[in-house]
Amino acid sequence: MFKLIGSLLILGVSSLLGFRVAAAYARRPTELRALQTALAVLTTEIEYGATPLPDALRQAGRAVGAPVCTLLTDAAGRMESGGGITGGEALQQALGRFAPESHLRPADLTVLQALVPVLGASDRRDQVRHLRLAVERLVGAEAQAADERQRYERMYKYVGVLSGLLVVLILY
Amino acid sequence: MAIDVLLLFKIAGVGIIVALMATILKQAGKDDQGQLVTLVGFLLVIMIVASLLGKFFGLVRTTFGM
Amino acid sequence: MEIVKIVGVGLLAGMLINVLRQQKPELAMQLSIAAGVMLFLLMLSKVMRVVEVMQSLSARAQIEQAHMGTVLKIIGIAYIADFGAQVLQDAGEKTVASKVEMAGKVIIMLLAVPIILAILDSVLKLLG
Amino acid sequence: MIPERFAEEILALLAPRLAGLISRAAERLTSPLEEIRLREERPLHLVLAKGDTFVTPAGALTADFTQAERVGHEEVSRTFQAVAKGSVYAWEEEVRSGFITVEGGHRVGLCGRAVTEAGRIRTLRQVAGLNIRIAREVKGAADRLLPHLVSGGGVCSTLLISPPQAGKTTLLRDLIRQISNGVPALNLRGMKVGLVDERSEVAGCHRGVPQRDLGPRTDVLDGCPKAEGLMLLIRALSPQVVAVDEIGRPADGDAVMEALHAGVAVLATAHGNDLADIARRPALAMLLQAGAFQRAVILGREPHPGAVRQVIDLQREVAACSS
Repeated sequence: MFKLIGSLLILGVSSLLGFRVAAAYARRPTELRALQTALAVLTTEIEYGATPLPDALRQAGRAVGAPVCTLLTDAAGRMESGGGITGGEALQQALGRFAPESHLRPADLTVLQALVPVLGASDRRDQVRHLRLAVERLVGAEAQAADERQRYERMYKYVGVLSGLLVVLILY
Repeated sequence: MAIDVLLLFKIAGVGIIVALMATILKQAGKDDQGQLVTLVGFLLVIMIVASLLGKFFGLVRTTFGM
Repeated sequence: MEIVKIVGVGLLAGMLINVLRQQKPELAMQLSIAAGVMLFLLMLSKVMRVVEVMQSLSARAQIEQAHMGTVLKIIGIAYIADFGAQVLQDAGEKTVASKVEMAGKVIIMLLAVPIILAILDSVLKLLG
Repeated sequence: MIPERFAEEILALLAPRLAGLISRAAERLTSPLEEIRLREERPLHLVLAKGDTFVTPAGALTADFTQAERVGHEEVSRTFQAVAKGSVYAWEEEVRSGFITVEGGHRVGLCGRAVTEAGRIRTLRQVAGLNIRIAREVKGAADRLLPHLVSGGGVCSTLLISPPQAGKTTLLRDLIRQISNGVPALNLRGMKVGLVDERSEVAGCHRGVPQRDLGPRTDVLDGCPKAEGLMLLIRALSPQVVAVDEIGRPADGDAVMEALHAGVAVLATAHGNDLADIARRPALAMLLQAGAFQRAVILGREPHPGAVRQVIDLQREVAACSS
C-alpha cells in the first residue's frame, strides 16, 4: 500500500515538473507578445499623447495581463512614489521583481534592460525609436519562442510523465 | 516466482519507456539527450540482469557443488 | 503443473521480447537473458532432485565421491557454457558463442582428466 | 533665506548628493536664494539676490570657485530627469524653448547641445547645464504701484519696462492677483483677467493648473504663443483685462491692438531700461505711437528687485506732444 502511494507521489511530482517546464515554454511567447503590445501602447502614448511616463506605463499595463501588467504598474508606482527616481531606475527595479515571476529568458530581459538608460530620458522621436527597436527585437524573440514552444512543450510533458514512470518501475 | 515475473515486466517496461522517451526527444531535435536516455536505460537493465545472472551462477554453483 | 508455469513465463517473455526488439534490440537481448535465467530458476528444484538421485545412485554403486562431484561439476559447466553460447547466438554473436562453447569443452576435458585416469587405472588393473 | 516648501519643491528635484550639499549650504545663506546652477564638471553655483556663491564639498559657502564642489554628469542628467518627471519626451515644447516649469512655479532653464532641424531647435541633447530659478511670491509687491494704474474704477493699459531680473514678472503677478481680487480701498471691483503665460513664468502652471495665487477671476492660457493666445482669450473667455509677459514681436503688437479694439485693458511687460529702449523696438514703438498704453512703469534692480523707478502717464505725454 505504501509502495503504491509512494509510486503515485513520485509519478505526480515528476509529471508536475514536466508540465511546469512545458508551461514555461507555452508562456514565454505569450509574455513576449504581451510585452510587444504593452510597448506598442507605450509608444503610442509617448508619440501622440506625450503622456507622462507613469501614466503611460499604467495605460500600457492596462492593455495586457499579468505578469507584464504587474511589471509596468510596478514601475509606474515606483516613479510616482517619488524620491527622485528616474524612469529607467524605476524600470530596473521593477524588472528585478518581474524576472523571477516571468518565464522570460535572460536574453529577452536584456531587450528590456536596454530601455533602462533611455526610458523617459530623451525626446519623443528618440523614445519612439528605442521602443520600436525593442519591439522589433521582441518580435524576433517571440518567433524563436514560438518555434521552441512547438518543439519542446509536448516533449517536456511526455518526458516528465515517462521519467516518473521509469523511476517508479525501477524502484518497485 | 511471481516476483521474478515482475522482473520481466520491469525490464520490458524500462525498455518501452526508454524507447518512447528517446523517440520524443529525437523528434524535438534533442538527439543527444535521446542517446543519453537510451544509455541510462541500458545501464539500468544491465544492472538488473547482472544481479540476476549473479544469483543464477551462484545457484548453479551450489547445485553442482562447484 | 510446473510445465504450465514454465510455458507461461516463456510465452510472456517471448511476447515482451518481440515488442522490445522493434524499439531497442539491445534491451530485448537482456530481456531474453533474464527470461532464460528465470526459466532455469523455475527448474532448479527439479534439477536438485536429479542431483540427489544421482548422488544416491553413486553411493549405492560405491563410486568414489570425488568422481561423482567432478561429474556434477561437468554437468554444471556444460549447462552454463551452453546457456551463454545460446544467448550469444541469439544476439547474433556466433563467433563468440563458439569460443564460449570451446572454452566449456576444454574445461570439461580438464575436469574429466582424473576420471579418465581412474578409468585407465581400473582398466589396467583388470588387464593386469 | 530659503523659501517655504524648499525641500519638497526644489531639493526633491536634485540628485541626492547635491540635495544634501545645498540643504546644508542653504542654512548659511545671508541673502535670498534665487538660482541654483548646475553645470556639468563645473562648480556648484548659487545665485543670491545679492551676489553669488559657490558650494564646497562640505556644504559650506565659498567665493573661491576653485575650491567648490564639481557637479557630475550623472547628477545633471538625474536632476534633469527629475525635473521632467522622468518623461523628457512630454516636455518637448518646453525643452525646445529652453526651460521647464516645475511644481511651485519654479523655472528650470536648460542648456546643452542643441539638435537643429531646418534652422529650428528640435531638441536639446545632452543637457549639461541646469538653472533652477526659485520663484518667490511677493504678495503686495504691487501695493504701491496699483493706485497709479487705476482710473475711474477701471484699470489702465500698462506696459511694465524693466531690465532682466528686476522683478517685472513678480510685479505683474501681483497686479493680476489684486485686480482679480478687487481692491475696495481703490474702489476697484474684481475683474476677469485673462493671462497668456507663454513661458509658464507668471502663473507657474504645472499641468495646466496655476501654482501661484492669481486671484479668483483669472484664466490662464499656459504655454500658448502670445499673439494667438490673446486672440483666443478675447474670443472665448471675455476677459476685462488681459495680461501678457514679455511682448516684443510684431505679431504681439497686432494682438495687443486687437485686444484694445475689443475694449480690453492690457497689462504687458517688456525688456528695457527706459522708454527710449522701448521706442527702438518696432513693434513696441508702433504700440506706443498708437496710444495703446496709458501707463508705462519703469523698474530697476536698486534698491531691491521690483523697485518702481518711474510711472509715466503716457496719455498725458501724448496729449502734451500733440498739443
